[in-house]
Amino acid sequence: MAIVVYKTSRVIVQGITGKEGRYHALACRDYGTKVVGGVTPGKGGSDVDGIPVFNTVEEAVQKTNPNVSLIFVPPPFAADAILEAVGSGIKIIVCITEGIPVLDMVKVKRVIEKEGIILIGPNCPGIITPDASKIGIMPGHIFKRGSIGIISRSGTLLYETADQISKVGLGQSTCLGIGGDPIVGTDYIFWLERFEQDPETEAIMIVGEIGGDAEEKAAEYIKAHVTKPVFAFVAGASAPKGRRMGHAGAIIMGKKGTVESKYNALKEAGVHIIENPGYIGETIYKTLKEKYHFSI
Amino acid sequence: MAIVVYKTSRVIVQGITGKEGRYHALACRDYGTKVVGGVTPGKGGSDVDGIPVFNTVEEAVQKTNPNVSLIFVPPPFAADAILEAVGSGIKIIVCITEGIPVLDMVKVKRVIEKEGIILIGPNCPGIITPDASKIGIMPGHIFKRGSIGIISRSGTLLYETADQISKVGLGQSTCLGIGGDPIVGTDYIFWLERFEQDPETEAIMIVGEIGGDAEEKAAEYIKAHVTKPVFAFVAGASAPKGRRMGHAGAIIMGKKGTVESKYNALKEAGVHIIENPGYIGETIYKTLKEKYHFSI
Amino acid sequence: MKLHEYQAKELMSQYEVPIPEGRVAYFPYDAWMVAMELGFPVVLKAQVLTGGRGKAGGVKIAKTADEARDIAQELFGKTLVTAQTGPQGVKVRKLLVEKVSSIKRELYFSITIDRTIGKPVVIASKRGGMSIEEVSELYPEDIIKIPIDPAVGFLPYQIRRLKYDLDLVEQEKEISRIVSNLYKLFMDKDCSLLEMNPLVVTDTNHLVALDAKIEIDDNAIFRRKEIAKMRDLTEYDPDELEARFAGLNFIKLDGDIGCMVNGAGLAMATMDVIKFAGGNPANFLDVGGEATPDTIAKGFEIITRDPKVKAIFINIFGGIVRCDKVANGILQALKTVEVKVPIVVRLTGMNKEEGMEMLKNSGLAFSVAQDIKEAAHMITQITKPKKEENQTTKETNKKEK
Amino acid sequence: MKLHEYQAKELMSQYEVPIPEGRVAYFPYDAWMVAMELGFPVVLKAQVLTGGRGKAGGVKIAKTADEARDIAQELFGKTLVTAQTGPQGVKVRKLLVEKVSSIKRELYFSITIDRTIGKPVVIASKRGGMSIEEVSELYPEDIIKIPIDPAVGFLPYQIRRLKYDLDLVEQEKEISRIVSNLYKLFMDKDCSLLEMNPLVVTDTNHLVALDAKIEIDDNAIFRRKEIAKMRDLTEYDPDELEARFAGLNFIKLDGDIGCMVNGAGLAMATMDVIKFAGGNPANFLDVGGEATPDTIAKGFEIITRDPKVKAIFINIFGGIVRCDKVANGILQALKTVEVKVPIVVRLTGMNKEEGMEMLKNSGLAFSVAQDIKEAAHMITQITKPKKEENQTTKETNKKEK
Repeated sequence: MAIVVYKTSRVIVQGITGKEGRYHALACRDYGTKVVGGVTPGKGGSDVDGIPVFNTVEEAVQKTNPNVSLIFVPPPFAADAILEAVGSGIKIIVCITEGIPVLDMVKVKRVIEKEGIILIGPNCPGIITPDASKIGIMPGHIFKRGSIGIISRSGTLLYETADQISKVGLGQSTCLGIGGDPIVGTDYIFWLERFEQDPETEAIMIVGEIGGDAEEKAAEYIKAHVTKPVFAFVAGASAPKGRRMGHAGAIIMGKKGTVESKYNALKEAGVHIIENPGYIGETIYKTLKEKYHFSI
Repeated sequence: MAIVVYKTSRVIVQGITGKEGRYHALACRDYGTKVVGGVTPGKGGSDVDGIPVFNTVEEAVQKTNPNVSLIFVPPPFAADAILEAVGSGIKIIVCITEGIPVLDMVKVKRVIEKEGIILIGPNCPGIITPDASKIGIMPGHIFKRGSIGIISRSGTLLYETADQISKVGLGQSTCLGIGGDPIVGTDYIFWLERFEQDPETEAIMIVGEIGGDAEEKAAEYIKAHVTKPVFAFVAGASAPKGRRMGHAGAIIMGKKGTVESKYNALKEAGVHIIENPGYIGETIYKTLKEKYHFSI
Repeated sequence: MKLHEYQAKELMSQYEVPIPEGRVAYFPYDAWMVAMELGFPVVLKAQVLTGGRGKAGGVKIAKTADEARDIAQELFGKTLVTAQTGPQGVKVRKLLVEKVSSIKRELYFSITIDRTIGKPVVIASKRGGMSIEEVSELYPEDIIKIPIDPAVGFLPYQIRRLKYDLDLVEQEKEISRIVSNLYKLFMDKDCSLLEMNPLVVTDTNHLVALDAKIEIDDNAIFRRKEIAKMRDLTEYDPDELEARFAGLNFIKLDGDIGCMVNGAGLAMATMDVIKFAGGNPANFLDVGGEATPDTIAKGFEIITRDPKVKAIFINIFGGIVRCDKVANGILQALKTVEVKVPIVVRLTGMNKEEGMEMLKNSGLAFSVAQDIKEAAHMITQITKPKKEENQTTKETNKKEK
Repeated sequence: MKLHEYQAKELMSQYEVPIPEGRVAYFPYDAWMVAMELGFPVVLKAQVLTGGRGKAGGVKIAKTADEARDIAQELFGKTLVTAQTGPQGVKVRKLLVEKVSSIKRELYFSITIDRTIGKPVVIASKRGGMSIEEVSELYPEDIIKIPIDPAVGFLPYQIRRLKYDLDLVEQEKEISRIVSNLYKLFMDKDCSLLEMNPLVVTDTNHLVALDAKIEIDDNAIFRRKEIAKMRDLTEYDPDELEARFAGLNFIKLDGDIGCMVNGAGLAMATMDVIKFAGGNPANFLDVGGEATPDTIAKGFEIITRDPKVKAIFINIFGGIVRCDKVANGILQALKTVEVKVPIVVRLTGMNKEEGMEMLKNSGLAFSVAQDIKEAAHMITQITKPKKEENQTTKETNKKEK
């Protein structure tokens, strides 16, 4: 089963005629993803290696019937691109763009809050269900279809984690990066809920980072609602403190945001902590085999 | 059971020190409603015949633990008053005020859309569960506890309808006016759903008006979801045409909005139409007794 | 509140929306002067607060200044009858004289509030010039509706959609500026309707708002002083205006039964019940929540001004106000206004009995009814004494149940 | 981007927020002049982009112009060390000289973005002057948090709440204007933090922003030209600045293992894995998605500038870019930059084998690792040859599984 994206997902790429958009639209298609169209205002009527290009998402929706949009639009125009996808009825939106102004995202968040939209990102590597559909910029070859769901805040750490998991002989059901910006479309909880319900997913890996309180909230949720084994690594144990957050930012967080705070919360929720990122694959393998008697 | 307001409802009155606010706060209390507090900025610390007055809704909420707010604030400040109630965590808001600018209500609507707020009104008579709680400006003595739920767009027509129903020996579970303004907090459907689920309500009366397409939408909903007998009267069969709506307004509605259109839709949904408002009580009585074999 | 075309265009022009060159003319000589100044041909457009004036002969083209003056002379004071005005029509008191634009294409564009979703919505179409109702009936696929989320306003992608769907790629900057500014105008001035029909593409490929219509939310005029000043009282029916001054809501109709009711819904229902009893209401009149002697007196005054009125139906549901107070108000009012036609009163609510007693014992020619169907029956008995009542009366006996 | 206090106050003043009279001084003589102009006493405040300058001796009061000059002389060039700056501290290059205000009460007020709810939030407290973290720890009940719905902005009722909760009934108009204008400023200029601590009530009962702090969203500076001009490059660490010019994200730390990684998350994890292996990273360096010879060369250049660096750890996960290209980039870079310390490379992703072969066969002193834990082990072997490795090595054998 996997979650959210499947073999049947039909994807349009906003910003498909840009360098990055073109490269990844084709890379996704090569992976097997159904890339049915692209959007670049002013380039309607042309095509990218056979993928038809439209002027507006509205038109792309009418002509190609997609259910996912993958966005590579430059930061100044990216929020508008997300809202164009929303306004055209697309419910799953993956925004790769890094560097969108925060206040633009405040507006986007306000709009999608009530529309039942799944916005992955911005500033994320995308989402992949191995051997079925890759919607993002991740290297497809490191993923292997299997039973671990991965939720990551960072892109390269998602790759690192998936790679370690693949190398110990396990695989992934669905993997995604929720995005590294202050305001992103989804939190861990959203994905935990779906992985918990997905029959294919047998264990969940969380790849967190210092800052914010998303991991603490995830821990609360796990404690109350998740029955499957959960593993977590939080990057930044060695990061220098106090270099980024302003005072007002700090107070919203209270004492949350440090690696210790996150690990404490996660431990209390029964999550298996992997402190050293060199041992993610091994630890998952060993724990699932020895503690949960998985036949791997 | 009745719906939404009960003997246990705890009400604060925003604008309690104004003439209207004061009069109706006391009238509601006289009826038996638990009026626990009032709000008038600048009058905090005083009281209205023993009802404590606060400067802000926030403070009233902390000190009196209400779950309903009844608003009598003048039009220029009424939208702010609604949003103050929302921002202070109150989930049931009854706004009596008439004459709120439409664009103010556009904003209010946008805010409450995602917060799970029940906004009754504006420009409405309020809501009453006879013999339990009256939260509004309706004359309490014409209502009688019973099994008919009434949803009305107009205030005086709600009274007329309830009065006729009481006079034939039936009574009401809960009655309310959804409000006469272009943009109001709830539609018929919201209330139909609740009346359908309420064990005390055995039949539902809709009192509509020409214009808009709220009755047409209600008809669709009734057809699909309502099993209880529904009656409807739509005022305005004799009203002169084309005096109010602009062209752009007309097109949004298509051909909806006339009494014929509304009756056709309602008839098709199995609703009992009462064309002549002089016979509301009688028709309901007769129909329930003869067609539904109610033992009245 | 509806604005005149010239007022709407003035506002739009303040928001940098291109409009044709033109001036208002109050006298035929003005039209001559303006035509001389603008050059020929010019178009003379009656400034009346109703649609359909073109079909009614309110828009004419003049090729010379003299012709402009002659047409103006003919239009001033003329009564235009359109579907919206009813048979009485509206008088032409002002003309807008404009330079004639060269038209390549006509578009439709408007912003209004969609009640159903509670948001502003842009409606546009390639098919301008004809009524939008007609377009929506004949070519529904050519109507573009774009809801605007007030949390974020009109967005660049929505402008792109208009650009492509209306075929305005060449006019991208213009349409973008026009739409953004019109949305700003809509929000700034509390509009309830803002319409350009047609918005034209000229033969030099520029956009111009050839016709313009703006309606302002009456409830918001208190905070729009610059708009309040634009109100043109000459365009109002004098009776309706007088009622409004007194806090009443009055609309003239063409029947013979005067109505005085509290609450708009009950007023409509009262008219309905009269119709079902075979009668014909002479007016809609909502006296509001409090029926004081003053408002009631003003109601009598306005109703009885119509010589067609044969009887008056007073229907008061005493919600807040007690019935004895209302009865007293009626009696007080009748001391100041002479009413020569019969009055049927239906009073209900708090202290109903006392109120009815007071009216009965007043020595005046009241008929007092128990409920609205009885009242309707009584009043149609008066206005149509010879005619059999329709089916509604058959059921009257059942009312005791 | 952090603004200086004087820049923040300048912006606030444009938005009609009252600030104390004052001027910036660049030289001791300026301080003397400004003090003469303003009258006494004056306060001299070091303009440095860090908090806690007061405790570090960066704020002084002068009672005469001469004293102002003397204090200025002492402050200019002084290094302030605060909790935020780390041991290296920051140099004082500018002073803000202000007239001393008479203070009746000190309040706290800020606007920032609450990531969790994705909205701006106002934070205020009666307890100004102390750090808000301290207030939130000691007096959590005295902190007012008001989220702002961007769909409607800051609302009158929220201003009323501040008025009553901060006891500003007398200053109602002032606080209302200040808060509305600050919210506007926050949105207009893409702020991420806007703080007044303290906002004071003077002894004549007026409000004044005694201290002001503004941070601007770096991602939005492209559309705020007036803000972009305020950037003060003298306040940046030269290495970090140079890295930024080259598109790298570099932060200096105090260990001895240089790191070069692609991706911020992986860069952090690389530092973590080094720590767990008993080593100490000398820096954080994210070379971004594409590791070109130029960016790699610049990375080597900046890393090796630090004499403490004993070895370099290159950790590249070839997501988009192929490993043979990265290996080639490293080899090209080493032709332009001389690197004298050992390099441990871990390359993975597309064409990993080819890339590793290229490095091994280059004749240069590379150690090539299969994965990050092996790489971390290798590099700590180099930097701490004598010391026993910690527990992580015990598990190394299991990696073959």
